[in-house]
Amino acid sequence: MSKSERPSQLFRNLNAKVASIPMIFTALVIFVGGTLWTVLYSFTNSKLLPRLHFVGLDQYYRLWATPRWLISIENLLIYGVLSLVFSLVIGFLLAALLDQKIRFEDTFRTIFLYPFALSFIVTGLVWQWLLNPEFGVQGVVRSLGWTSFSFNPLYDSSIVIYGILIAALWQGTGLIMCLMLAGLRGIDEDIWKAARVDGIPTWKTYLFIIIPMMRPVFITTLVIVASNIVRVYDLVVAQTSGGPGIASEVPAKYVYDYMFFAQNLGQGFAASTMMLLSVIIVIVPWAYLEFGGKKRV
Amino acid sequence: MNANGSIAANSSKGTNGTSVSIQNLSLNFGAISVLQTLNLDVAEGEFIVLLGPSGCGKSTLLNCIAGLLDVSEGRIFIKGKNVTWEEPKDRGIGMVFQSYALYPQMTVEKNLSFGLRVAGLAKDEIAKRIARAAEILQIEPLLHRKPAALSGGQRQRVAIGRALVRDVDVFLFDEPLSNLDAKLRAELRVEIKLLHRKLENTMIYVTHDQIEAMTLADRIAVMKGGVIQQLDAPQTIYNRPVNRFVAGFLGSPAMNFLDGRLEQADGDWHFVVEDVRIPLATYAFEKNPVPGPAVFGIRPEHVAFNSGTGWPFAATANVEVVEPMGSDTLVWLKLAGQNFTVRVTAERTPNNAEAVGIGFDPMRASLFDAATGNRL
Amino acid sequence: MSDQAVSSPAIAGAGGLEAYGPSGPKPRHTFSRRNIFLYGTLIVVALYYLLPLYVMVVTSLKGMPEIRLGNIFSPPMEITFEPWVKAWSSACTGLNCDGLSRGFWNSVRITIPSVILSIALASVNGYALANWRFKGADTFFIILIVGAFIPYQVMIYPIVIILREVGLYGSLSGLVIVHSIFGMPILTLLFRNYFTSMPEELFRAARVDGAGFWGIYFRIMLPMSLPIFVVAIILQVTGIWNDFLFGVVYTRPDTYPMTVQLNNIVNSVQGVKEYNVNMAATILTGLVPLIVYFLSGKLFVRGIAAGAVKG
Amino acid sequence: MRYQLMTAALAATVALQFAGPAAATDLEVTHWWTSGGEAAAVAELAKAFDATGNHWVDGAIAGSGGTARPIMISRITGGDPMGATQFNHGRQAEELVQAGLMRDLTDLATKEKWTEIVQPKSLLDGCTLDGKIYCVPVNIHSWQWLWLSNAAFKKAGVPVPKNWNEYVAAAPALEKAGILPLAVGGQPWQASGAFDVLLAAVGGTDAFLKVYKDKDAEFAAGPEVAKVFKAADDARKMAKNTNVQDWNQATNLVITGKAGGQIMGDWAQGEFQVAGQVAGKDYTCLPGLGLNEMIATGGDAFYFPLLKDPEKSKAQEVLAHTLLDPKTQVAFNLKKGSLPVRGDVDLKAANDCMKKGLEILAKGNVMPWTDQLLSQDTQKQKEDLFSEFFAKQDMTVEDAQKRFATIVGSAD
Repeated sequence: MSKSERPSQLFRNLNAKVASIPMIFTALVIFVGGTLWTVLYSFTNSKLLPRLHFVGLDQYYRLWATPRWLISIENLLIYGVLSLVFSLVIGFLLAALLDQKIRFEDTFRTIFLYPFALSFIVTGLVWQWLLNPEFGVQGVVRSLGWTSFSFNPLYDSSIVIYGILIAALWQGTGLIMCLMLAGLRGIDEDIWKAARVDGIPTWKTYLFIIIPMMRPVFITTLVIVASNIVRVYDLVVAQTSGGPGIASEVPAKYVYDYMFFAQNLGQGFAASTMMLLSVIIVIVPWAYLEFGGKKRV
Repeated sequence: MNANGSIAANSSKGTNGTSVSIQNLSLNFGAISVLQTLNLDVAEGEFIVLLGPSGCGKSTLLNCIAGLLDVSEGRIFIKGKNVTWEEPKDRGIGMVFQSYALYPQMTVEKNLSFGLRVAGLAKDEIAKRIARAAEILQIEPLLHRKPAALSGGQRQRVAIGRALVRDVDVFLFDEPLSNLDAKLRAELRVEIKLLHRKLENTMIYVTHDQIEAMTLADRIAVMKGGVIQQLDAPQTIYNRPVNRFVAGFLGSPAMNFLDGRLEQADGDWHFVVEDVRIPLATYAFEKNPVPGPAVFGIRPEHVAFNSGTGWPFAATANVEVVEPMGSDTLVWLKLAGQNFTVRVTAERTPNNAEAVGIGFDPMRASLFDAATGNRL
Repeated sequence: MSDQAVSSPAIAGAGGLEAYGPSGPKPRHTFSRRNIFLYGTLIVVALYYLLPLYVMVVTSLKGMPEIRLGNIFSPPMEITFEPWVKAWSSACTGLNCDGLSRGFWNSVRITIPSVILSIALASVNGYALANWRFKGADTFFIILIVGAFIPYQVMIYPIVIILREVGLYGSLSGLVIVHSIFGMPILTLLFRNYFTSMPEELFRAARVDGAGFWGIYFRIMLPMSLPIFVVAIILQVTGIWNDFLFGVVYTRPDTYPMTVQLNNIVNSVQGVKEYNVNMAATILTGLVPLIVYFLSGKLFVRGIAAGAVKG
Repeated sequence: MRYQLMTAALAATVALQFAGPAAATDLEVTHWWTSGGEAAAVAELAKAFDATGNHWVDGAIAGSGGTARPIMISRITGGDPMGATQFNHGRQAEELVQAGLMRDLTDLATKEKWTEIVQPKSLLDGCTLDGKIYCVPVNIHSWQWLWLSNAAFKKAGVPVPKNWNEYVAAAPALEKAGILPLAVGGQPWQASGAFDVLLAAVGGTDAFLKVYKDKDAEFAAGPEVAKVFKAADDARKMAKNTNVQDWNQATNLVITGKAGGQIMGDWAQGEFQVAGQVAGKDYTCLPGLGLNEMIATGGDAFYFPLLKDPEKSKAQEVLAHTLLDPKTQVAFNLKKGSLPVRGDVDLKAANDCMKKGLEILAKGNVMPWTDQLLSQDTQKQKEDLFSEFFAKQDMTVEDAQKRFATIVGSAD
C-alpha cells in the first residue's frame, strides 16, 4: 500500500555520507589505521624498515628501562601541568584585563597575539638567543653591574624545562587570551549587573560565576593546549635539541629520534604506542561525554 | 477516552476527505520514547492545534509530519499519499517557525522565492506567487529589505509568506507567535484566523498558549508525554476534559480541584471532603460510579458568589487573597482546607478575611478518578 | 567606586541638605589606583611580549662586529640591511646560495591550495556533523578529536607508505593532502561548533523549502559563516606556513618551503653563527603570518567570539 | 705512483666515453655537508660532475646526519628517490640494500677495478653486502684527533701538550687564564664520539674492538674500561662550561683561542683551513690523542638508489666514476680535511695534519670504527648516555659505566 519504499539505511542521508568520506577516510585509514599499524609493528624488531618479525613485549621492556624515556615522561608531565595551568591562568587574566573597557584594546590584543603567528622553530630560535648566557638576559644584567646574577636555563639541566616553558607561554598565551576574551564577551551583561547589585566583589564574580559559565570556552582551550602539549617537539628541537645532555627530552622527540636517527622503528613505535595509550585513556572517555552524547530533538 | 482510537469521523468541518493521517506513529531517541503509537486524522481544511506543555512531544510530532525527523515506527499520509519516507519538500507542506528562521543574508523577496528557485520554477511564476503572498500579508513595501531590518511582527509575516508561496495544502505552524509581545500576538492571531478562512487550507498549529488554541482551532489535540490526551472541539475540551491533566491544563485561572471521596448514601452519590458534601445528582457520570477516592473539579467562573441559595451546593468560606484583574477579580478561598478560587465581577469584590457564601451546580463540574486521573 | 560617592548618600538622607549631595556625573579619575594597576600591568606584559620581536629586529640590523660586543638590547649603532639582503637572496645551504627567496614562492604554492582544501573539507565535515548526523558520525568525530593529540611523528611512516601506494609521495598534491588531514581535527571542531550554534530552525526551513545537502550548505550556511572562515583561514595560513616537519619529509629540495630553508640557513653554520642573518631570515619567514595577524586580528577575535568557543 | 695516476686518468676517459656524451642529465644528490669546509668540498664534487656534461642538483639538508638521514630514507622508501645520497658507509643503509632499494654497483666496480684502487680494502667491505658492492666510498674520516689551539696554550703559559695526559694536566692552567680547556658541543654525537676516541686511545685498539666488535659486556664493565671512564670524567670536567651546540662552533672556539682543544674527527681540519689557520703554527693536531696512533676507516660514501629512468641510471654511473676519480679525490679531500680512499693519489698539497694521517695509513695502522661495528640503534643509545654523562656532572662514573655495559650487552 505504501508507495514510497523504505530506502535502505545505507543510502539515507546519502549526500552527508558522501561529503563525509574525507573525514571517514582520515579517521579510519589515517588515524585508526595508522595507529593500529604502529601498534602492530611495536611488537616487532623492525629496524630501518618495518618488518613483521615479532618479539613480543621486548620493545616495551627496553623502553621502560631507558633513562631517556623516563626523563622524557617526567619532563612532559612537568611541562604539561605547568603549561596548562599557566596558559589558562595567564590567558584568562590577560583577557579579563582587556575586558575592562580599556583604551587601546586593539593594540594590546595585537601585541599579545602576534607571537602565535610565529612558528615554534622561530620561537625556539629567538628564545635560545634571548636566554644565551653570554649575550642574552644574563649577560646584559651582569654587564649592568649585577655580576652574580645567574639566569641560564638552557645550559642548566635542572631548570632547562622551564626555559622551554617560558618560550612556549610566550608563543601560546595570546591565542588562549583571544579565546577567553571571546568567552567573556559572550557572557550576558545582566550577569554582571546582577553581581554588582548583589555586591559581589569582582574577583569573586569571575571565580564563582563567570568562569563556570565559560565551560565551553575552557573545553575548546583545553583541547588546543593539551594537544599541543602532547605533541611538543619543534620547540625543544629548535631551542635545546633536548639538551643539555638529555635534560629537556620529550616523548615526541624520543619517538622521532628512535624511529629515524637510531633506525629502530620498533622502539619508536613502542614509544608512540605508549603515548597514544595515555592519550586515549585520558581523552576518549572525555570526548564521549563531551561530543558523543549530545542529541538534538 | 483518550485519542488512541481513530477519530476521523469526528471531523467538524465538512467531509471532503482526510488531509493528514498519522497511523501508529512512534518516535524514540535511543531509549527515550518521545511519541507513542500515535494516531491522528486531520480533515481537509481543518485547523488543528497541538497543545501541551513543553516536552509533551507536540513540536516533535509536527517535525515528523514535516519530515524533519525520521519516525521510528508508523506511517504518515498526506493527501492519501504515504509520505513516511519522503523528503520534506516532497510532502506538500509549508512550515512557519517560532524563530521565523528567515535567511539573514537574503532579502524578503529572496527569502520568499528561495524554495521556488530551488524547485526550479519559472521566473514569472515565482514573481506571481510572491506578489500574491505579499498582497495577502501586506508586506509589499518590505520585499527588498533584509530580515534584520524588520520588526518581529513583520518577520513572522514574511515567514508565513514563505509557507504561502509554496502553494501547498498543509500548513504547519511551530509556535509561530511565542516570540512576539502580547499585543502583536493578539493581532497576528486574528490574521492567521482570517488567513485560514480565506485559504481554507489544512493547518496544523503547535502552541502551548491555550488562548491561541481556543481561538484558532477547529479541534484541539491536547498532548502529554508523547500521547494525545484528548482530541475535540475547543468547547468540548474545555467543558468535558477527559482527564485531570486536560482539565488542569486548559483554563486560566486553572480549575479548582478538591481531593476527596465518592460516597453513595440512599442511592444518591455524593462527593465528600471533610465536612463538605457535594451532591452529585445533576452530574452526568461517564461510567458507573464506585465509592472510593476521587477528585472533584470545577472552574472558578462556574462558581457563584454571594448569590444566595438555590444552588445544589452552597457553602461559606473565608477570603484569603483578592486579585483584581481589571475586568474581573479572582478571589482565593479555603474550602475544606483546600485552595479554591472564584472568579467574580469587579463590582462585587469582597474584602480580605470576609466570610462569603459560594454555590455551584455540579452539572458543570468534572469528576476524576484519584488514581488514574480519568474522567468519571 | 570613588571615595566621595560612598559618604554622600548619608548626608542626603539626613534630610533637607540635597544641595550638598552628589549631583551630575560621577567624577572619573584618569589616574585612579585601578587604572594605574590596570594599564601598568598591561604595559609590563606587553613589553615582555614585545621584547623578543625587538631583539630580533635590532639584531637583524646590526653588523656582526657589533653583535659580538654583547648587549642584545642596545639599538644598532650603525644600521645595516645587509643581513636582510643576505637572508633573502644569498645565504647558503650546501651549494645553494639563493637564500629564502626560493622557499618563499614554494611556501606560497604549498599554503594556498592546502588552506583552501583543508577548509573546504573541514567546513563540510562540520556542517554534516552539526546538521546531518548519521549513524556513526559521532564516532568518526571522536576519532578525529583524539587524532588531534597524536604526535605527528607517529604518523609520518604510515603516511609515507600510503602516499607511496597512491603515487603521491614527494609531490605537491601529497603535501596538500597531508596538511588537509592534519588540519582536519581542530578545524572540524571549529566548524561543527559554529554550525551547531546557528539556529536549527533555519536549517529546517531550508529543508522544507526543498534545499538539499549542498543547497543548504552553499546557499544558507556559507553566506552566514564568514566569521568562522576568517578564523579558519588565519589558523591554517599560519599553521601551514609555519610547518616544518611535513615540508621537509614530504617534499623534495627544489620545493622546500621557507621554514625548511630557514632551518637550513640557521643550522648551516659556516665558521661563526651569523646571528644577524639568522634573525633577518627568521623575521622574513614569520612575516607572512605576522601580516595576516596584524591585518585581520580584529576579525579573528570576532570570529572566535561568533561561535568557535561555543560547545 | 705517477704511472698509476695516469692509468686512472686513462680509465676515466674510457669510462666517460662509455657513458657517452650524455645530454645534461640532472642528478639530485642529497647530503648533510653544510658547514664552511664541507660546502667547499662538496663544491669540488659538483664541479667534477658538471664537467662530465651532467648537472649536479644539490640537495643539502642542514643539521646533521641525524636530521638528514630520516628525510633521505623516507624519500627512498616513499618511492621518490634522489639520484645519489650520502651515508656513512657501514650499517646505516644496510636495510635499504636488503630491501632491494639500492643499486648494485658490482659490475661497474669490477670494470673499474675498485677492489684494487680503494685503499685500505676494509673501506669497500663497508659497501659490500652478500658479495655485492652498493656504495662508493669517497673519503676516510677518522675520529681520533685532538685539535689544540697554540694561541690558547701560549696565553695560559704552558707548552702545547703532546698527548692526552699532558693535556689533562694543563687544564687548570688554561682555566686560570679564562680559557675553556676542552670544547664539546651539545649535540649528542659529539660526546659519544669523544668517548669512543678516549676508548681507542686510553684503552687501546684491543679494548676498543673487544667492546664494540665482540660486544663483551663483562669487559665493558671491567677495570680497563673503568680507566677510560676516568679519562672521560676528566674530559667532562674540562668541558663543563661549553655553551655551544654545533661541532663547528666548538671548533671555532679552538680557532679563536677561546678553548684549549677539541676532540673531533679530521673534518674539523676543514674549518681551520677555511679560517686560514696553518697546521703546526696556529694549531696542533694529535692523532689518537697522542697515545695510540691509529686511523679509523670510517668515512662517507655515496649510495645510489635504484632508478627507473635509464638516463639517470647512466648519470649515476658517471657520478660513481667521478667520485673515485683521482683528481676529484684530491680536490675533495683537501677541502674536506679527510683522507682519500685510494692510495695512488698524490697529496702534495696536504698539510701537516693530513700528512700525519697519511703516514699512519701507509703504515697500515687502521682499525674499524663504530659506524661499521654498531647499529644506529646502539649508537643512539650510546649518544644518549654520553650526552647525559657530559651534561650532568653529578652522574657518577660507576653508574655511567654500568649503563654502558648494559648497552654493549644488548648491542647488535
